[in-house]
Amino acid sequence: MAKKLMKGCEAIGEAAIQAGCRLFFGYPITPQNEIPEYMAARLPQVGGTFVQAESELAASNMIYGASAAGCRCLTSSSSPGISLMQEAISYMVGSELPAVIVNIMRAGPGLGGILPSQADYRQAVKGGGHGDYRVLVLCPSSVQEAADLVIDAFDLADRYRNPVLVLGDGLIGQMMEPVEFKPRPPVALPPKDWAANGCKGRKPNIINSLYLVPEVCEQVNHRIAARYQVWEEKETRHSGHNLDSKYDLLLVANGSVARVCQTAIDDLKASGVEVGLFRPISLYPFPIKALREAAARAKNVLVVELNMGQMRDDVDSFLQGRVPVHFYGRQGGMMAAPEEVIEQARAILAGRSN
Amino acid sequence: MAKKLMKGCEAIGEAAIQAGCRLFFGYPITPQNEIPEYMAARLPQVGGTFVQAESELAASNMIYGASAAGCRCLTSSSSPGISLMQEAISYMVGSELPAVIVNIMRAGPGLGGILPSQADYRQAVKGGGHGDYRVLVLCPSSVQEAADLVIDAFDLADRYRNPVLVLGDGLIGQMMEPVEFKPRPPVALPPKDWAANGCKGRKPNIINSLYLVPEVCEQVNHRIAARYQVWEEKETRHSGHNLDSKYDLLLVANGSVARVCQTAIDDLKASGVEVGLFRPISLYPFPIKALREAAARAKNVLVVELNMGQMRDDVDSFLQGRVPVHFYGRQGGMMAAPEEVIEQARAILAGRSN
Amino acid sequence: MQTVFARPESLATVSTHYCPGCTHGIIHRLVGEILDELGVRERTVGIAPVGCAVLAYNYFNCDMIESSHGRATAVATGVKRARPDLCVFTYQGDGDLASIGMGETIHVANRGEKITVIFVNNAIYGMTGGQMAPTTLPGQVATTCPLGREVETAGWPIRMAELLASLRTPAYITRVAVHTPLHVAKAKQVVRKAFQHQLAGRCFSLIEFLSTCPTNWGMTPLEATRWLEANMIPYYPLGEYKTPE
Amino acid sequence: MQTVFARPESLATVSTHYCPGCTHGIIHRLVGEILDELGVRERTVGIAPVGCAVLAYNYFNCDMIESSHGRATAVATGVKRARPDLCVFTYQGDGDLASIGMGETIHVANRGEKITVIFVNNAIYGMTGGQMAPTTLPGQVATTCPLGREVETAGWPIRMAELLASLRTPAYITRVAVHTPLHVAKAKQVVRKAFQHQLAGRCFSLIEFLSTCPTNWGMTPLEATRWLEANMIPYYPLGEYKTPE
Amino acid sequence: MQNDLICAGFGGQGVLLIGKILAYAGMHEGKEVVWFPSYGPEMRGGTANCSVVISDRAVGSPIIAQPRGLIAMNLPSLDKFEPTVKPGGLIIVNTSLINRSVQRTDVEVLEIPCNAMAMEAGSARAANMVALGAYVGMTAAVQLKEAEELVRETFAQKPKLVDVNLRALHAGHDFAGAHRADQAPTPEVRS
Amino acid sequence: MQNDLICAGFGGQGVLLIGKILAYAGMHEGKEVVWFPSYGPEMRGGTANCSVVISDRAVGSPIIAQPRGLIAMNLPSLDKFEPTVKPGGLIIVNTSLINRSVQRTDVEVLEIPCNAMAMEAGSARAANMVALGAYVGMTAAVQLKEAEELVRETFAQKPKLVDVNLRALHAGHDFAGAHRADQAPTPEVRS
Amino acid sequence: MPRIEITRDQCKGCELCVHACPQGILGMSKDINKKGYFFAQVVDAPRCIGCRMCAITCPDVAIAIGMHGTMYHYFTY
Amino acid sequence: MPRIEITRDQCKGCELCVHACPQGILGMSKDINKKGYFFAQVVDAPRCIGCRMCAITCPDVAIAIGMHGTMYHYFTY
Ligand SMILES: Cc1ncc(C[n+]2csc(CCOP(=O)(O)OP(=O)(O)O)c2C)c(N)n1
Ligand SMILES: Cc1ncc(C[n+]2csc(CCOP(=O)(O)OP(=O)(O)O)c2C)c(N)n1
Ligand code: SF4
Ligand code: SF4
Ligand code: SF4
Ligand code: SF4
Ligand code: SF4
Ligand code: SF4
Ligand SMILES: [Mg+2]
Ligand SMILES: [Mg+2]
Repeated sequence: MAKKLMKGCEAIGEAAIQAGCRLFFGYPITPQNEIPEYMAARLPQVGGTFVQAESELAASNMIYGASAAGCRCLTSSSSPGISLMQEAISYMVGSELPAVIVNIMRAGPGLGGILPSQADYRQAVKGGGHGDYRVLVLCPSSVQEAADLVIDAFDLADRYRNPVLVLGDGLIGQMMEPVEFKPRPPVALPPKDWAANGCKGRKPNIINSLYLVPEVCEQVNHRIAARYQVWEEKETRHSGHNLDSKYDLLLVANGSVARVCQTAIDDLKASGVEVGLFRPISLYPFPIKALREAAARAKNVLVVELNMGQMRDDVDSFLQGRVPVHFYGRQGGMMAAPEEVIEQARAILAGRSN
Repeated sequence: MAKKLMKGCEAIGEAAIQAGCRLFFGYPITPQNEIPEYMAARLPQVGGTFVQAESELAASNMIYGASAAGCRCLTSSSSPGISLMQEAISYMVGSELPAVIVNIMRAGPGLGGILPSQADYRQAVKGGGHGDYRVLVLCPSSVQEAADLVIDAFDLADRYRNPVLVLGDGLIGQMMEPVEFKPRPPVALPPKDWAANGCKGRKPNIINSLYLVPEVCEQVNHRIAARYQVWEEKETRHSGHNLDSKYDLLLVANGSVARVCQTAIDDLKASGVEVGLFRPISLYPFPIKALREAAARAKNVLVVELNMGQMRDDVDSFLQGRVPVHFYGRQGGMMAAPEEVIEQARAILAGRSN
Repeated sequence: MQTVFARPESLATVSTHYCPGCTHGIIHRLVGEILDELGVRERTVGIAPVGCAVLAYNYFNCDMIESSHGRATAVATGVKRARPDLCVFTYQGDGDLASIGMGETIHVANRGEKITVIFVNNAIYGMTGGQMAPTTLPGQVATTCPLGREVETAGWPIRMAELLASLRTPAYITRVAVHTPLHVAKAKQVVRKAFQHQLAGRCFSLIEFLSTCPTNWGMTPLEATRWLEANMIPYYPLGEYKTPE
Repeated sequence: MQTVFARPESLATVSTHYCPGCTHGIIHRLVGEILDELGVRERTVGIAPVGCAVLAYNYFNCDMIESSHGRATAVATGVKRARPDLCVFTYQGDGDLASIGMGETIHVANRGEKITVIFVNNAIYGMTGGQMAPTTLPGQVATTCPLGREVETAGWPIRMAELLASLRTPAYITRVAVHTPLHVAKAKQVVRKAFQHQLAGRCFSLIEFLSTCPTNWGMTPLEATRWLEANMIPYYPLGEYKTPE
Repeated sequence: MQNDLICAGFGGQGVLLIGKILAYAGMHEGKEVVWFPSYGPEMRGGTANCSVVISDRAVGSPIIAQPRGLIAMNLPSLDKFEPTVKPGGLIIVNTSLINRSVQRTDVEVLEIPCNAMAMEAGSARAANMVALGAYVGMTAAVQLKEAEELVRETFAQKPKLVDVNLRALHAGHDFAGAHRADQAPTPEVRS
Repeated sequence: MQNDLICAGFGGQGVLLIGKILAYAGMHEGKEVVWFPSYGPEMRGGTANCSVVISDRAVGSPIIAQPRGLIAMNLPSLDKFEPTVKPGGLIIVNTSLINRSVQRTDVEVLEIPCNAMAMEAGSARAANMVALGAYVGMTAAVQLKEAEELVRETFAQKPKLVDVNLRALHAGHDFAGAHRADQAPTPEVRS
Repeated sequence: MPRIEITRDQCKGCELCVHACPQGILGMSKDINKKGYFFAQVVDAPRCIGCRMCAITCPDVAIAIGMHGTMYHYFTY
Repeated sequence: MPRIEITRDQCKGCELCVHACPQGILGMSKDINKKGYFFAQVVDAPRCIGCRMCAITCPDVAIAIGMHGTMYHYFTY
C-alpha cells in the first residue's frame, strides 16, 4: 500500500483492520469521532461489523463479549468516555481477555475541553479501575507510529491476554500525516483455545473473574502480576532524539509534545546547544532502565507534558534523586510551543530554573 | 451519646448524619450494604432523604446534583461500583464540588471476590478518572476512626470544594466495635454562595466543568492543583505504634491490615524485638515528611498490604532509596495474620528476605 | 406602543452558538418565556446536557448546572431531592437522553421525580458532527451510518414519548414540534403545563420536541423544517401520551 | 422402563448454591432442557449476570461468560456480532436487567440483537440480601425500604415485558411463571419458542419469569409460591406481549 | 488477657446473635471487643459464623485464624473449624445436630444437646442461648449477669421470649458448671 | 526549509481542502507534511481553519503559533490570525469578503477578490481554489502541477467541477504572479 | 409402576414436590442429608401415577422418573 | 402600525422569519452583519399586521415587536 495522507484517527482504524480486527464497538466523542466514522464506512467493505454502542459502558462490555468469543475487536473513546470503561477494563484483566482500547485524550477534569491533553497519563498507567491490574500503554507521537502501534497492540493483547491501551491526544488523532501500511511477517501467537465460542468436541469454556475462594483469587492475582513482571523485562519501548550528542540536559516527553521537544532540540542544536530527548513509547511498562541510562549522562532532566506533571512524578521516582528533575507543562488544551521549551531548557542550562 | 457496638458500615452512616448529611444516594453492593440499609432506616427519622439509585453511575451523579445545590450528601459503594463513579468524580473535581464517597473495598480485579482487600489504593490516590485531579483519601483502621473520619471528610470536602474518599475494606465495614459520637465544636467553613439553588437576589450561579477556551481551562487546572499543594502541607494525617521504641524495622501499613501489624508488633515486643508501625491515615495527601522521619530511624522498612504492593511503590518513591523497602502482601480477600507479619519481620531482621 | 414580543428575562441576553435556523433556539425561548410567566426564574435550577445545548448554562438566566453526558436527570434528582422547593428542569438531546442516558431517563421517570424534562429530538448527534442517534430515521444518512440507518442492524428509531408513557409512574408525557409558528404556539402551552404540573407537586413530566439540525442534515433551515414535517412527524406523532391520573 | 424425567445434558451435574425452593433452579432446568431438545448445546454461549445466578457459569453445561453487573446484554451483543452462528442467551435478575442494566436492556432489545434473554423477576435483590428492586411491589418490605416500597418516592414497580413490548424492534416478549407444575410446563413452551426465534434468525426475544425468593421474602418455599400467585401475577400479568411481526 | 471464639452454625440458628451478645457484654465490662461476621461465599441459607474477640488491649485483626474457642452448632461448622482451634482451646459441640465426636485431643470439649435443652426451656429456637450460656460457663469470658441483661434487651419487644431465652441461657451455664466440676483440673482456656 | 501556513474562513468555504491539497502536494514531492484542523470550540457554522506544514525535515508541532503564511478567507479569520503571522510572512486577503486592509507592516500582503474571481471562473464555491493558486504563486511551497493533479483527483467524481476549479486555481496563481512581478524586491517569505 | 428416584443429597428439603404430588405420596425424611436438609422421599410408592409433577416442580433436579409407556400426564412437558 | 425591530447582529440569516411572515414583507439584506451573516430586514413595513409569526419563528430572539392594541393574532401565544 502506498503512502497515504491520513488523519491519526483514520490511520488507527485502518491499522486495526490490517491487524485482522473485524469488529468495532464504540460511541462518538470528540476528538476521535473519525475512528468510529472510519470504521462504519470501512468495516462493511471487509466483511466486518460496526456497532454504534449506546454508551462507552456498553461499548466496553461489547468488546468484553467479542473478545471472550475469541475475536479481535476495537473500541475507542476520549477521556470522559474512557473513565466510563474502567469497570469493564478491570473485568477484562480479571477474565484475562485481550482487547485494544484507544484513548484520544482531551482536557479534563470533568467535561474540560476538547483540545489535546495528556492528563489521563495516570489513569492509563496506574489503572483507573478497581483491583490490582495494569494495561499495557503504548503512546505514539506520529500518525505512522499510531498505526504501527495499533497493529502491535493487537498482537500484544493476544499474547498476554490483557487489554492494551493506545494513548494519543487530540493532536495525534486529528492531524494528517503520510502513512504506509507495509506487509508484516505473521506473528506466532498462542491459540485462543480458552474462548467461549461453542463447546463442540471439548469441555465448556468459562470466561470469568469471580473467585469466591480467596486462596484462588489470590493465585489469580499472582498470575496476573507475573505477566506485568514479564512486560517490565520484555515489552518496554522507547525512542530518542539527539541522544548520541554530548548533552547536559535530557528532555523526557511522550506523544504529541515530544514532537515539540524535538523541534526545540533541533533549534537549540542549530544555536550550538546540545539537548537530548528521551521518549518513552510504552508508558507502562515504562522503559526505566533506558531512562536511567539516558539520564545518567545528563546533569538535569526536564520533563515536558501536557498535564500537571503526572509522568514527572514517575520519572522522579525512577531516577531516585540521582539527577534533578525539572518540569514544564501546559494544561487544559494548551500546546507547548518549541519556543517555550527552548526557554525552559536555556533557563535550566543557565542554572536558573524551577 | 454513649458507646454503642456498631458495624463499621452503620457507624459510617451514623457519622454522616452527625455531620449534618441528610441525603444518601446509593446502590447495594457487598460488603457495604449496611450503609444504604442503615440510611434507609435512619434518614427518615431525621427528616432526611434516602434514594436507592438505579446504579452507581446514577448515584454518583445524584450526589453531584445535591452537592451542586449546596447540600451535604453521601454515596458509598465497593470496588466495582466505585469504578463506575470515576467519570462523575472527575466531574465533581472539575466543577469544584464537595462530596463524600465511601469505598468499602473488596477483592479485584473484575468481579473478584467480596472479601476484604486494599487493591483500590492506586485508583483512590492516583485518581481513576480522566484529567488532572485528586481526591483526598482518608483510611480508617477501626470503626471509631471510620466514624470520626467521615465527619471530618464532610468538613474537608466543604472547605476545599473537592470530593473526599473514605477508604475502608470489608473488614472495616463488616466488623462491630464500640463507637462513641462525641459532640464536636462547630467548624467554620466558607459559605456555599456558589451553589445552584435559586438566584433570588443575586446573579445566577453556574456549576460547570467545561472550559472551551484552553487558557481558561488551564487556569482552572492550576487552581485545582494549588489546592492539592495546600493539602500536602496541611492535611496529612498519620498515626503509629511503638514508634518511641528503638526499632530497626519500620512497618508501614494502613487500614485493616495495620491492626494486624499492631498485634504482630505487640507480640514481637513481648519477645524482646522492637518494631515500629507507621500508619498513614491520609493516603492522599500522603504524610511523606512523617514517613521519612519514622523511616530515618530504621534500617529496613516493611510495607504490609492487602494488594500486590501498591502503596509500597509510593513508599519506595517517597524514601528515594534511603532505606531498603520490603513488601509483604496478601491478595484476593486473604487477610494477613499476625504470625505471617512476625515471620516476615524476623526474616528481615535476620537479614534474609525479599 | 406596547412591547408584545421581546426576549424573556429568563433568557440571558447573549447570542447562542447554535447554527442558523437551529430550533434549539426556539425551544430555549419557550422555556424562558414560561419561567417568566410562572414567575419562577429565581427559584429554578436548570441542568444542561452534553450535546449542542451544552452551553445552555450560559443562555438561561437562572441557576444552572452542567452535567455529564446522559446524566442530567440523575443530577436533577440530586437537586430536587436536596431542595424540593426548587423548580428543576433538564434540557437534553436525543443522544444524551435516549442513548447514553437511557437508564437514567427510564428510572427518573419511573421514580416519578418532580422535575420537568425538555427533550430535544433532532434525529442526530448534532454536537459531535452528525453521527447516528437512537432517533435517526430508517434510511437517514449519518456519519456512522453512511449508507443510511439500517433497521436490520441498528433497530428501529426509539420513540421516547411512547416508551416512557408505557410506564405507570410519570405524570405528563407529550410530543410537540416547533417548525412552524403554530406548532411553536402549541408547544408553549405544553411547556406551561409541564412546569405547572411540577409546581403543583405532580411527578415527572417530559416534553419531546421534534427539532431540526440543518447543519448535520445538510439542508437549509427551511428545507429542514419541511423534512421534519414530512419525515419525523409521521414516525413521531405529536400529542399527549400521558397525563396525570 | 424408560427414563421420562432426568437432568438434561445442558445442565452440569452439580448442586446449585440456590436456597431451598428458589425457582432459579427450575428456570435453569427449563433452559437446559430446551438447549438439549434443540440440539444446540455445543454452539451455545450463555452469559451469566451478577446476582444470585452469578454462578450460572458453573451450572450450564455449555460455554459461559460471566459479565459485570447489568451488562450481560452488552456482552451478549459482542458475542453474537462476533459469531452470528452461535446461539447466545443471557440469564439476568431484575436488579441486573431492570435497574443498573436498564440502558443496555432497552438498547439491546431495540437494536434487535439476535439473542434470547432469560429474565428472572423475583421482586427483590436476592444476592445482596434483600434490597428493593425496580420490581419490588408497592408496600413490599425490603432492607432499603424497611417500611415497604412507597410509590410516592420510589415509583411504581417496572413492568419490563410491557416496557420492552412498547418498542417496535424486538421479536418476542413474554411473561411466564414457574410456581406450579402447570406454569412450568407452559413456560417451557415459551422458552422453546424464544430459542427457536433466535435460531430462525429472528431478532431479540425475552422471557420474563416471575420467580420466588423465599429467603429474602422471609417465607417458606410454599408460602412464596402462594405469595407470588396472589401478589405478583396481578401486577405482572402473564402472557405474550410481543410476537414476531 | 484475651478471649476469642468462632461461633458457627446454620443461617437460622442465631449464631451471629451469640457473638453480638458476647461482644456487647465485653464492652459493658470495659473490655476491648470486636465482632466480625462471615460474609463470605457461604451457600445461601447455609452456614454462618462470626468471630468475637474480647480483650484487655486494643484488638488487632478481628479475623481469628486460630480461635481459642469454637461453638459448633451444626456438623459442617465442626468439620470446617475443628482443625483451626488453638491447642488448649475449647470446642462446644451441639450434639442435637452433630452426630460425631471431636477428633482433636489437644483441646477441651463440651458436648451439649443445645436444641434438646432449648426445647425443654420452651423453644427450640433458643438453642443458641444454651450454647451461649455454656460458653460463658466454661470461660467466664463475660459475666453471666451481663449476658442476662443483654438477652432481656434483645427480646425487649417480645417479652414472652425473654423468659424462655433466659431459661435456655441458664440451662447452658449450669450444664457447663456441672461439666467443669466433673473435670478437674481443666486446661487453661484463657490466656 | 519549511513552509507553513494557516488557512482560515467560514465553515463552508473549503479552507480545510486548501490545506489538504497543499499537504498532499508536499507529500508527493517527497517532503514531510502535516495538516492539522482546528477542531476547537468554534461556533457551529462559524469559522474553520487548518494549519499545514511542508518541510524538508521531520515536523515537530503541527500547531503553528507563528505561521509563515496566512490565507484569510473572511474578516473574523483576518482579525484572529493577523497578529500571529511571523514577521516577514505572507497574508493573503480575500477582499471579496474582507473590507479592511491589513494593519501589519512587517509582512507581505496579497489582496485578492477570491469570490469574485471564482465567480468569473464559473462558480463562487471555487473561491478557495483561487486562494490556493495565489498561495502557490506567491510561495512556490509546492509545484502548481501537483496542485492541478490533486484538484483533478478531488473532483474526479464530478468532472464538471474539475475545469471550473482548475480555472480558479490558475486565476489565483496568475494573480499572484502579476503581483510578484509588480513588487520587487519581495521579502523572503520562506526560510 | 413408575420409578421415582430422589437423589438424597441433591435435595434441599424445600417440600415443593410434596405439595405438588397429586397423589400425596411424597413426604419428608426425619434424617438430614449431607447438606443438612431433611430430604424428600417416596412414602407410598405403589400409588404413584407417573404424572411427573414432583420432578417438574423440583428446583434442584433431585427427582428422576422412569416408567413404562405414558401414564397420567396432565399436560405435555 | 406595529414596530418590528430586528436586532441586526443577533440575526443569523436563517431566513425562517422571511418564510413565516404571511405578508411577505421580510427580506434578507445584501450586507453582512458582524457575525458574517446576511441579516433579515423589514422590506415593506407598512403592510405589517403585527401577527408575530416572524418573532415566534426566530430561533435567535432577534425580533422584537411593539404595537398598539391587538392586531391579527392567529392564535394565542
Ligand atoms: C461520556 C461522553 N461520551 C460522549 C461524549 C461526546 N458527545 C458530546 S455531545 C454528544 C451527542 C450529542 O447529541 P445529542 O444528545 O443528540 O444532542 P444534540 O447535539 O443533537 O443537540 C456526544 C456523543 C461526551 N462528551 N461524553
Ligand atoms: C457494579 C456493581 N454494583 C453492585 C453490585 C452488587 N450486586 C450484586 S448482585 C446485585 C443485585 C442482585 O439482584 P438481582 O439482579 O435481582 O438478582 P437476584 O439475586 O435477585 O437473582 C447487586 C446489587 C455489583 N456486584 N456490581
Ligand atoms: S449542529 Fe445541529 S443541533 Fe447543533 S446547533 Fe447546529 S443545527 Fe443545531
Ligand atoms: S436469595 Fe432468593 S433468589 Fe437468591 S438463591 Fe436464595 S431464594 Fe433464590
Ligand atoms: S410422578 Fe406424580 S404421582 Fe408420582 S410421585 Fe411424582 S408427583 Fe407424585
Ligand atoms: S422439590 Fe426437590 S429439593 Fe425440594 S424437597 Fe422435593 S426433591 Fe427436595
Ligand atoms: S408581525 Fe407578522 S406581518 Fe409583521 S413582519 Fe412579523 S410576520 Fe410579518
Ligand atoms: S428568523 Fe431570526 S435569525 Fe433567522 S433570519 Fe429571521 S431574524 Fe434572522
Ligand atoms: Mg440530537
Ligand atoms: Mg432479583
